[in-house]
Amino acid sequence: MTADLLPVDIAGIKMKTPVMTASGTFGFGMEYSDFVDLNKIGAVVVKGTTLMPRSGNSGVRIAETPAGMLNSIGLENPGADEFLNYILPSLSKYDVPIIVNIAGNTVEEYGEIAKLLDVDGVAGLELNISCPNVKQGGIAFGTNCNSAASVVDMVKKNTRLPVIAKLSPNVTDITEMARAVEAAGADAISLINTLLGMAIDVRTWKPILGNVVGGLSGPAVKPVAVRMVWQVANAVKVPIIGMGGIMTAEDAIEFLLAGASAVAVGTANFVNPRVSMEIAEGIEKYLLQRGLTHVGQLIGKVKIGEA
Amino acid sequence: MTADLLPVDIAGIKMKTPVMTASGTFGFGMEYSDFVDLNKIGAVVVKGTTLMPRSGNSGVRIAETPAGMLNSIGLENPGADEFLNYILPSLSKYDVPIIVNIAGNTVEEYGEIAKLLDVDGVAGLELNISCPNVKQGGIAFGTNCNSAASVVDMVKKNTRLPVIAKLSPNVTDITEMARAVEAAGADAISLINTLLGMAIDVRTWKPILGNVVGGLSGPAVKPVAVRMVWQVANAVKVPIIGMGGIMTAEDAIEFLLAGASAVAVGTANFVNPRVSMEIAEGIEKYLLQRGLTHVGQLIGKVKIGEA
Amino acid sequence: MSKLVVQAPVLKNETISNLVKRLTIYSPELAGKAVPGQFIHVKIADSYHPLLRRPLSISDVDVAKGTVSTIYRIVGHGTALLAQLKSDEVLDCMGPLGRGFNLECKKPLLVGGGMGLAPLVFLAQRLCPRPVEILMGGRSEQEMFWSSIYSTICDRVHIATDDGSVGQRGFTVDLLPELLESGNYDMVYSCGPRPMLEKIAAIAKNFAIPCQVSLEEHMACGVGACLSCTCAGKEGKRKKVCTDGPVFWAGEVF
Amino acid sequence: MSKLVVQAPVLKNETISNLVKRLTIYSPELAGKAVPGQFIHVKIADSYHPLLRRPLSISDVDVAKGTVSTIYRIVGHGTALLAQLKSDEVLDCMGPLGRGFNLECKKPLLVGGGMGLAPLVFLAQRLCPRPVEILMGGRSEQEMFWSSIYSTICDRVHIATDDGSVGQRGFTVDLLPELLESGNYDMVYSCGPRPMLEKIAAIAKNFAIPCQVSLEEHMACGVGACLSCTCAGKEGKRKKVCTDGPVFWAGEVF
Ligand SMILES: Cc1cc2nc3c(=O)[nH]c(=O)nc-3n(C[C@H](O)[C@H](O)[C@H](O)COP(=O)(O)OP(=O)(O)OC[C@H]3O[C@@H](n4cnc5c(N)ncnc54)[C@H](O)[C@@H]3O)c2cc1C
Ligand SMILES: Cc1cc2nc3c(=O)[nH]c(=O)nc-3n(C[C@H](O)[C@H](O)[C@H](O)COP(=O)(O)OP(=O)(O)OC[C@H]3O[C@@H](n4cnc5c(N)ncnc54)[C@H](O)[C@@H]3O)c2cc1C
Ligand SMILES: Cc1cc2nc3c(=O)[nH]c(=O)nc-3n(C[C@H](O)[C@H](O)[C@H](O)COP(=O)(O)O)c2cc1C
Ligand SMILES: Cc1cc2nc3c(=O)[nH]c(=O)nc-3n(C[C@H](O)[C@H](O)[C@H](O)COP(=O)(O)O)c2cc1C
Ligand code: FES
Ligand code: FES
Repeated sequence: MTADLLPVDIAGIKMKTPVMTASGTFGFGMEYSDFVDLNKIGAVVVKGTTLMPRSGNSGVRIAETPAGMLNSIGLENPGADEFLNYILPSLSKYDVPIIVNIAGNTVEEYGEIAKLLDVDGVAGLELNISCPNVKQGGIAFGTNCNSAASVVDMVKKNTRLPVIAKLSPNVTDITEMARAVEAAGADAISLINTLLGMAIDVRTWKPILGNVVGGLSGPAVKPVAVRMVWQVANAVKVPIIGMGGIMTAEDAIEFLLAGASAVAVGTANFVNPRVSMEIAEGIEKYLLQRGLTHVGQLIGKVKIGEA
Repeated sequence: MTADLLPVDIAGIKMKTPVMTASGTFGFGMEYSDFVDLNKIGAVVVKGTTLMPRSGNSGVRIAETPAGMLNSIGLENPGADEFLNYILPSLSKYDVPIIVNIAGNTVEEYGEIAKLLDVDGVAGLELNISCPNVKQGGIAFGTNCNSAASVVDMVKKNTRLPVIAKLSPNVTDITEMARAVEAAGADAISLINTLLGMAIDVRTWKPILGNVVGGLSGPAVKPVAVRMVWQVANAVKVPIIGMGGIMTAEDAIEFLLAGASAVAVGTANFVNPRVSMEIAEGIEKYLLQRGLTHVGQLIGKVKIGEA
Repeated sequence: MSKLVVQAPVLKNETISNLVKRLTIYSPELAGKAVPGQFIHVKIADSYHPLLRRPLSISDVDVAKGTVSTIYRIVGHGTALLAQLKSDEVLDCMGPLGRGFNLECKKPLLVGGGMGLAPLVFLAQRLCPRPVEILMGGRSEQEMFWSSIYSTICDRVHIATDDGSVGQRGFTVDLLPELLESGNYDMVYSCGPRPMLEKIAAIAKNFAIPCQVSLEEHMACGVGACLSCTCAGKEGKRKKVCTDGPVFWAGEVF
Repeated sequence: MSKLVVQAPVLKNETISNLVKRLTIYSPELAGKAVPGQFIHVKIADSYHPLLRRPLSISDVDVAKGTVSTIYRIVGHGTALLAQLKSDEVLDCMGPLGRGFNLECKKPLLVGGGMGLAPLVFLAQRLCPRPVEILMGGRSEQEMFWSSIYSTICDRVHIATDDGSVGQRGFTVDLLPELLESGNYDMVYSCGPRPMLEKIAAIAKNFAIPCQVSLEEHMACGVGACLSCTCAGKEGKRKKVCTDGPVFWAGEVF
């Protein structure tokens, strides 16, 4: 890869490419090390981490849907201590920014875990105020401007790290949420998290997911995600990390044109474990073919109202 | 078809099958008469009709997306007078309930058109308070409880016909909207209308749709639609007409199990012009195989919390 | 005239030029009903990806053999999958759809550009034995496989290529005036990119020669039900390209 | 042991019973690495429908020929498409994935039900020349094509069918106690529906015979990254079926 086409800086996090891996879909990174050179990923956003370990939801956790999937993992994770003591050290051998996706049940909890994670080796925090799979907290924060803002505010008070607010698409007006978290001090905004969905097995009459409802991701949601990124790009100044159904370089470019400064790839990793690297290569090829010199020349360049 | 398995009565509208055709996807019915015996359709919901004729949006109006499509027709329609004077009469030869989907820019307009359409030959009114493709009005009504309620209230005052409120999925809490329109007197609720989406052509950097954004429909949205139908079924008492991505009898049964008393088929008509009849036949087959005697035995029967 | 959905066996799916193929299916019903200018709406692969049907003009019909052909260019996901169809596989086709060309003329001139030349083949066949002439335009020589197709049907084939590699250098619209000047044609049939059609219609109008144009719009239903495909009509009213067209009298739409 | 993604040519995709097929692909890399109990994660059709990969146990490996086989039942959209794969088409496979069986034993008893019998074929092969016995259960005779497969590999094949049409009437778990009583086995390997595995594990425990079980869960990534597939582990900690398993010591999970 020619060094100078793809590097981006998102709220002070320096990435070699604008292609990150989405939280919950790439483990802690090493799970994919047989397939991907982690040193060539923009950033790894690790699985949603909570103060205490969580065992997540019981029963079936995923269901395939047309061009998408539902998941209801329920934030299973080893907890912040285990992450800091055992997982983070093993990631230090890779030259890639590690962004920790954090979730809490109360505003205070977000603050506590933010403080714990304010250590070397963590490049930034992504606030999961939008997980549809946790009863208390989670999505509640993500669908109310005030609580979303207070989470961001609390986290900012407890860390020196860049703070990325991850928005839920399950809202009437995404720009309202975006403005609220920006005003509260978010250094960047990532979207979209999953759309709340449900699937029923017509043979058993039972919901396919043990948790009844789950989060929809994959190509199916891409049009909604692109629309929201475009709306938010026109509403805030902080950089946007776009995601939702990205499977190819063309998909990623759609998000960049809509206004995203970087993208994250989630479900696609399950389909093609090398996809995060291949998308970066594809973007570079696209830039070269058009004689562009940097990926920044695509950001927000969608042509509106031109014949 | 054995006569007694499929008939349903939705808010006084007697249908031979629970399978209706969704507004805007089946014209006025006769467009599909070469393929479908209209007398075997539950009900035909005609294209969104406004007081005055509308020419709709300019530029490309549809875009294909993974397992779905975006549309931004912009409520092109001949207007209420033309409908009453030329179209409705030609539909009288068919023995199928005609439900008129109406849209307005003001609460008053909804009232006026409702009054105009309160005539023989019209079986019911579906209030499109959720069209994402019209600047003023449309979705505005559909995403605010009070204005949605006032539209329903106004229409009820101006017609003796059953009134179906069609909800937009682009809201934070669909149950809040459902309760509001039920309280305002809606006789039934239909959902979902389309999810607001966008697609960009990475070759031209332009939005594919002339209208920039459009409504997402098709299999891609089914999990969101099923979830909302299930939530609304648990929130209101009025019957629900479920739609969103129904392509097969199994899909339709998923909606019935989730709590819909009838279903509507939209995008699927474009893929298989006979689908509305075939789905009804498929539901009947399913009932017979399980020794069930009426489709009502499926409604809302999803088993929650059973091991 | 009633429309059908048929599961038509594929007889041939041959490459006729770089990225352009000719698909021939067996369907006596479609072959019997089709008139020039109409199209079929095909469901490629029994999958939700792609989801929608794809409209393709009927470019050749053999009523005796019961075959229908379409000539298509591979431009995206759907046509790429269509290109993989093999003989004996079946294709789900709706058709024949749309309003075709009015054939009432004595000395027609066909004008086509790019894939707009596809439907004109069927038209030329049905216009015979009348003397049929065609003016075709294309990007360069590689496009001109069309001439080999038309030279077998038409009395005269006039060619314009932008690099002059074949026929005369220039666009069809540059050559059209002198042809209309000399040729005493009584009908112009045209199909191609909209800007070209508008120019052709304007020129034909100057020469007071009636002109029919075949339009393209993105289509979902193909039967007039969804209003995806409407265009501004002259008398104010919108026109549905799928049912009022795809063939229009120039005056109806320009 | 490192995992691969290979584009493996299909050699055979033959029907071996009603709705059950055996797919054989050519991949020396996979054949060389695979151990019994592991699985491959296949992308069926280059499409978003279906979107996710499908996990399939490796049921036969020929290192010399460089082939890997899997025996699968057609149950839904993905396996139905897989069944249409023809020789020379290529299949996108990730593998070998998961932790396989521990082979340290002298006199093993394999116990399998339904499609759980698929991975045990490869296990039986690798356990030879040790004396290998299998107790298999199935719904009825039609399931018992398995006996023809195992009779060529195993010293003894014990069969239980619920209608007694072949072997003894009953379930594997009914026949297991007397077998363990008499057979002085030193290892029980089992694969099948979870309720059956739990009963088998309990019985083996009574006889103080070590028992390994192969579990199934819905999987997205197959490599331990998504937590779709975790199950409750004994020491409180969750276990990932895709990487900690699919093979577990009974004590780890029951
Ligand atoms: C009446 C009619 C007749 C046609 N006849 C021919 C023909 O004879 N030969 C031929 O090569 N092409 C013809 N076309 C164009 C052809 O339909 C498109 O090239 C084709 O649909 C592209 O599909 P795709 O999936 O490969 O491309 P994609 O770009 O992936 O398609 C995405 C979506 O856009 C639509 N679309 C893309 N391009 C067009 C277009 N030019 N017109 C309408 N919809 C489009 C597709 O139908 C699909 O819904 C005709 C179009 C119309 C409307
Ligand atoms: C480790 C492992 C090994 C397996 N080995 C075999 C084998 O050797 N032979 C065989 O016939 N089957 C095997 N299965 C089951 C096989 O993966 C499913 O039958 C298959 O995925 C069904 O896909 P489908 O699209 O046909 O069914 P659908 O029901 O349409 O699949 C829908 C979704 O559910 C998932 N799913 C459905 N059934 C199962 C299941 N039983 N286990 C896990 N996921 C499921 C699918 O992967 C898909 O994501 C194995 C499963 C696992 C986890
Ligand atoms: C299995 C799975 C687990 C996920 N876990 C998390 C999580 O822990 N925290 C979070 O913020 N988002 C989580 N997500 C959402 C993704 O990070 C991403 O926002 C979403 O999937 C849309 O992107 P995609 O369509 O590319 O997958 C998860 C998604 C999936 C599919
Ligand atoms: C082309 C098109 C036009 C539509 N027009 C209308 C409309 O006029 N009024 C309305 O209430 N809904 C309209 N809809 C929404 C559908 O009625 C339906 O709610 C939606 O498409 C979801 O169902 P489906 O996935 O089965 O298509 C339209 C949908 C499509 C695809
Ligand atoms: S394509 Fe639906 S109206 Fe023309
Ligand atoms: S399938 Fe992803 S963790 Fe096991």
